[in-house]
Amino acid sequence: MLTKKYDPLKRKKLTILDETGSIVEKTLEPELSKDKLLEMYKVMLLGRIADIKGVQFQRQGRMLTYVINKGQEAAQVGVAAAMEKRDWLVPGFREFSALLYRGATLEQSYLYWYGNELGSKFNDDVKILPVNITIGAQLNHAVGIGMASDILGKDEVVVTYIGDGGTSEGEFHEALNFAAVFNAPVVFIIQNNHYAISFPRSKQTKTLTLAQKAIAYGIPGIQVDGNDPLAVYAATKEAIERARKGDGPTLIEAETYRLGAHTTSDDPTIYREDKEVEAWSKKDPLIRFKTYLTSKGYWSDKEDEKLNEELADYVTESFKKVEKTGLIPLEDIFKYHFAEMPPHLVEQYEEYKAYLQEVKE
Amino acid sequence: MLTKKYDPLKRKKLTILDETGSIVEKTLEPELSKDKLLEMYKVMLLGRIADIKGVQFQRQGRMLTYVINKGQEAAQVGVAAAMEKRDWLVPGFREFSALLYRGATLEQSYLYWYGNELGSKFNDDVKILPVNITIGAQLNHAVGIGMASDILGKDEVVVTYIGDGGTSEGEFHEALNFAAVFNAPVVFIIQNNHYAISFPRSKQTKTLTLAQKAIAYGIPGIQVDGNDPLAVYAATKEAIERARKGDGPTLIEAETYRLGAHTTSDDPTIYREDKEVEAWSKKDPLIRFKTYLTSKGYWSDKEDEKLNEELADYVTESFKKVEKTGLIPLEDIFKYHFAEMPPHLVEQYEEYKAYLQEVKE
Amino acid sequence: MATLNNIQAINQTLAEQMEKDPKVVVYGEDVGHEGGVFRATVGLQKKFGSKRCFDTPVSEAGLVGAGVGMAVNGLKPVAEIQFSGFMLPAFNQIVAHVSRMRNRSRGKYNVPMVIRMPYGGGIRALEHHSESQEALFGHIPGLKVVIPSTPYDTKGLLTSAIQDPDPVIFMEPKRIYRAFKQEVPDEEFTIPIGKAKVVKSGTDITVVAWGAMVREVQKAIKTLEEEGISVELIDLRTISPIDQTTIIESVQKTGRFLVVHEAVRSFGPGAELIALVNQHAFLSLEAPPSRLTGFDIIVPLDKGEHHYLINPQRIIYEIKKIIKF
Amino acid sequence: MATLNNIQAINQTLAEQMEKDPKVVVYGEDVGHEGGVFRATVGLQKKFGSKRCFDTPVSEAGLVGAGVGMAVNGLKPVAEIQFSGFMLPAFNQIVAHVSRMRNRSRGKYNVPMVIRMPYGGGIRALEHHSESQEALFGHIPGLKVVIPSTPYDTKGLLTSAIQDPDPVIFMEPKRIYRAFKQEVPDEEFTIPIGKAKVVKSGTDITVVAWGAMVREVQKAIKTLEEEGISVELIDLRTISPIDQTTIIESVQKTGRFLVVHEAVRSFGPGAELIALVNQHAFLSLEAPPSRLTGFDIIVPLDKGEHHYLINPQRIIYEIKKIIKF
Ligand SMILES: Cc1ncc(C[n+]2csc(CCOP(=O)(O)OP(=O)(O)O)c2C)c(N)n1
Ligand SMILES: Cc1ncc(C[n+]2csc(CCOP(=O)(O)OP(=O)(O)O)c2C)c(N)n1
Ligand SMILES: [Mg+2]
Ligand SMILES: [Mg+2]
Repeated sequence: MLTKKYDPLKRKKLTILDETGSIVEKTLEPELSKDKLLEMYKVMLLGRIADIKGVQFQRQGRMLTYVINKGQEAAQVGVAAAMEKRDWLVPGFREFSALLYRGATLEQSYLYWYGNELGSKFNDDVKILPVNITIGAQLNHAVGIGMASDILGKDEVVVTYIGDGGTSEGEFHEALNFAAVFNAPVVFIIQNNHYAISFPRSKQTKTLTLAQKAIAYGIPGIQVDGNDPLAVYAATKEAIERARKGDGPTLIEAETYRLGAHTTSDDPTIYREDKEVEAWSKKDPLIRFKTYLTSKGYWSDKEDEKLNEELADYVTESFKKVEKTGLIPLEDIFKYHFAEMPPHLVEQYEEYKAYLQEVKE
Repeated sequence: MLTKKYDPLKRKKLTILDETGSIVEKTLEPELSKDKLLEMYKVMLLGRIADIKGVQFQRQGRMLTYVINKGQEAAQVGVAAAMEKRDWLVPGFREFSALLYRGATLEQSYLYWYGNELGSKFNDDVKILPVNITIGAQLNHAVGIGMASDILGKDEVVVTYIGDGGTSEGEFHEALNFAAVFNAPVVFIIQNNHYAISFPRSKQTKTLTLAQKAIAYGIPGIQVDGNDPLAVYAATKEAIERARKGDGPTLIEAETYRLGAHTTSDDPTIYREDKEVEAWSKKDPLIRFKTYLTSKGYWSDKEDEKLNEELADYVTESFKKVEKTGLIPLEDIFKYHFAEMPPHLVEQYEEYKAYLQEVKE
Repeated sequence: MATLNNIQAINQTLAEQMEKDPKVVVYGEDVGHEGGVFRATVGLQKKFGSKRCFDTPVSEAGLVGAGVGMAVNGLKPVAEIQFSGFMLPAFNQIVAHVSRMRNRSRGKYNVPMVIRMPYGGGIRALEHHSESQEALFGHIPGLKVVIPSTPYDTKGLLTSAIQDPDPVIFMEPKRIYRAFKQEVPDEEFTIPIGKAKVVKSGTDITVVAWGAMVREVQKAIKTLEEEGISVELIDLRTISPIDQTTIIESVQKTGRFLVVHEAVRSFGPGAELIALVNQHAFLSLEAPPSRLTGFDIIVPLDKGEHHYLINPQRIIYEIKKIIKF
Repeated sequence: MATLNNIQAINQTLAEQMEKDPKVVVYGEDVGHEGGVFRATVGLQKKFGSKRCFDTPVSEAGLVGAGVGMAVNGLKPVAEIQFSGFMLPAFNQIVAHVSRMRNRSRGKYNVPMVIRMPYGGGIRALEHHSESQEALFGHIPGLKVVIPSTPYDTKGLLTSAIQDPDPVIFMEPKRIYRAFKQEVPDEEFTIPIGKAKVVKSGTDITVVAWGAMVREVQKAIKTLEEEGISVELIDLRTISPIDQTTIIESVQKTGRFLVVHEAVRSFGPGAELIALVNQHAFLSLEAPPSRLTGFDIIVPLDKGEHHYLINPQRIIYEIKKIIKF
């Protein structure tokens, strides 16, 4: 068991594919088909390009506050790739690529940050919860979904995300304890990107690792190199299998780094050195994954160039479609609060329509 | 360091005075004067008698819901005895004897359960926060007091309490993390009395010990025999010294047992076996402490009998005084919300007085 | 037809709905093995097993948050908060999630959850055990808030709440959990959420109350009628959404209005009713619409609580003042 | 005298009070090193050191709860909640402790704490970043709730809040953080908590507003005055306790009343004002006291938010309706 071998209290961290793109734990290299590996890479690249362009769109005044994911693609796609179709993904707010891999369309993902709730209405067969902004709360939702899976005799596993900062919220604790007590089939991923806005991981909590917090709940915990898609995949896969077998939750800390700002409103130069960013740039998950794929003979620079161009076009086109959606119809801001609109909401809606009508004349 | 030697992950638990009243860890026996030991014993006995009588008063309809402490006296007095005058005590709701030892009068303590807020107004030089009912919140108060002690350059240490059930609340987590991050001089005592109302400790959380939750905060944690006043004393003393030196918080789990019901409204026969209660009765902290004092030549059965009688009278008299306090003056329910009563409260107060006047006529 | 008190009505309703719909799960602190500190869930774990009725750790945000997830994944969670004062640690879950999942996901997910909680004063309890927080919930878009005042209503309204496709905060006036009994049909029936009930019709003044206050008003009415004052009493039943029609029609008839509630006055539920009465029945008003409420104070511990609690005498006093205006 | 916007006024006030009183500490998420996500605390850590101005983990219950303790032990904590939507995890601390410690201990301990939080819509933000929760706080005994609408008021009211012996919830209309500048005295001054301000006197209608709404009403007044309608505008400044006198005197003069607020309507702050107007100025009323408010919905994301926000045009429309009544 990886969680036994990589004991966070013994300062062990799982890396399979290191930053040079070499396999450092041969026996742990997951057996993934070429197709699967390429799918993972493509979504990571799509996430990267969409992220960079998202920031540009925002700078052009075409998008609102946008949460930046650059550098965290492996911690997202590595996880999503280990899930089965029937499993649930319960995100926080910085899991752009995980959502894409799990079936959110790029248009939907953009639409949300563009300022439209429809961006959280994923397609019928896509089991993703909406982006959650109130840090910590999503974890208990994940636990409840897992409990329901258990109670209803389904075999769905739930994967949920939180940031390093989020581990300080009370709900982190309540969710992990609940999951352990009810033996819920949940995998908790901490995306430790070293910052909570300006506040560094090292000050957020006094523990050496975040993974060791698992000990407070009597569940397995493991720290993995979050920029290594294979390590993330392997740890998640094991955790999902354990959960599916009925052996309860796991806590995975994926150590990664946010190469961009916190959001488009943030100025990271206030709180961190360029040097630090440069050092982490060398650990970029996309670079090492591409090297790996190339060394396996699955991928080439030429193919990569072509894909980059294709995806860039696709992203631009998708965002244009998003921009065409325009404003939200008035009715929509009223009608989704209840299955049926109660009289006072009908009244407010009608009154406002009457006002709009009158001022138009 | 006790917290090193008694590692909860290694299933180590600190006992100095075992249930037969023998010292099992000679080197750890605290050097306490006869006076101090007798003071501890007396407060424990007072707590016990007041507790038993409290339940009786309630049965007679003379007191309201009363929270029962029987069996937990060592986990309270052992802690309080290790504190200095300048230190703060921040209780939950089941620390009757700790409050008494720290300077709450018996009348005040009773008055609170009798249904009068004045029971929380301890004397000026008594640094105890009022009983706190909302489980978990008190821990953050303790942390703040400790932070202020540090910021203001005082050297006050804060001791705070929570139950085994309370460890599941989010605020438990936030407080321990805060304390660790700010290196606050706080000692957290978990009174693990094996139940949260009807819910057993074994189900509350999946960990073997509650002490090991310290690992999630990077602070020392230790499990002690909570019915052993010497072990409780020693662990607390060490933790307070560490805090005072600037070495931050400690988590102490005092394993004890609630011999009575949860409160006077509770029927424990629904959820536990008499056998279990009997087994724990044999570990009664009062019995073992008395044996210890006797074996040291500090105490005799005769003295004990006399003290029992004296305390019983004192308790009865104190409660009579409490009963004489009667109803709360009308003004008091209004006037403590703000330093100065705002106009709308004055208005409500005056209107109500006018009503009372009119219906009296 | 059995004669039940409020607690028994809750217990019967939960059992009935669990029997009928395997998706209903009942849970909370001490809810499973013990059957709840007020015994509302006694016997349910035995009957339906511990997957359908279970205890949780002491963790209100956890249990409400898990309820959101259970609901999203196909269950109908009926959670108990031991006392309404202890919903505060779960307030983020209630306000930011329970109420919002449907709108946030544009209808893809919904949270047909019921959160039961005993509320209100009059049981001589400790701090935080006596508050009335219905206005806090009423102010949150996406929640329904229901308060029954009799065993019959308890069954009818709780049945509706459980079957409702949206979240319902079900506040139970603990003071009358066992205060009286009433005949309650053995078979399932529902009382619509969002409809108030005219308990007694009258011509001089409209009084709106809910929960434990309904009985206090009824007692006051006895005296008032003897003195020739005719009161129309409306039991609001649903705090949100408010049944404006029933109230407005009544005020248009009587011309006078009093709301009686246990909650503190400022920014309380009474203010909303007065605002609605102004908006829709202004020209019918013969006296200022008024409120008789808790003071703007923390509910006192027992030895001061009697001042806080509203009794029939104060209701009579207040009604006479309005009539005399 | 410097010309400052609201954020600068906050920053200046905090610095001034920290300078004056070594017991004042300023803290919260990203408040220390970064100087706050809105830059309200820029420079304070540098100037006063990290014991007096510091960052906390992401932990709202923790930071408010620790504030209670710091206050009890002699400090004057000024905590920042990053956005008012994120006070929900701390709601238990605010409602059950910040507001109650004085009464609970019968005056032995008090909590002279200030909790600052940006609130309100209009900045095209993400979910939970646009709500107006003043009514939730107004309903809690033991809290004062203050909302400034100009840089001058911000300084005067924040100074009072910090010096107040009781807890103050200080809600900052983030939409106008940088919207305009105003001359603000360099030296310390206070504006009393609990007093409203007549911004402009008039005779036809009393309009009460606060925060960002004050400017919207002012814009509406320009048009209305041209059409011969004379508006008396009151900036409430303190949401709780409400300055009844100023409002009632005004309504007695004008006979008409409108409250304009961003918060959702039901059980909202407007209802309380209408109830008070009824209670004290009923016989002066020439039209139903009214409210123009947010709808009872979750504040929409950007592409729908324009419908939710109240603009001068709607205020004009509403006032004319009332005048015509
Ligand atoms: C309950 C809550 N408090 C505060 C915030 C404001 N906030 C947004 S992101 C953030 C930092 C989160 O850091 P982390 O958990 O590490 O996630 P990251 O942003 O690094 O992905 C904060 C404090 C929030 N969204 N929710
Ligand atoms: C926040 C909160 N939730 C629920 C309760 C109701 N309640 C009172 S005591 C109790 C059990 C507490 O168990 P534990 O922490 O083990 O303390 P003990 O009673 O055993 O001393 C519960 C759930 C409460 N007081 N506060
Ligand atoms: Mg982070
Ligand atoms: Mg316990």
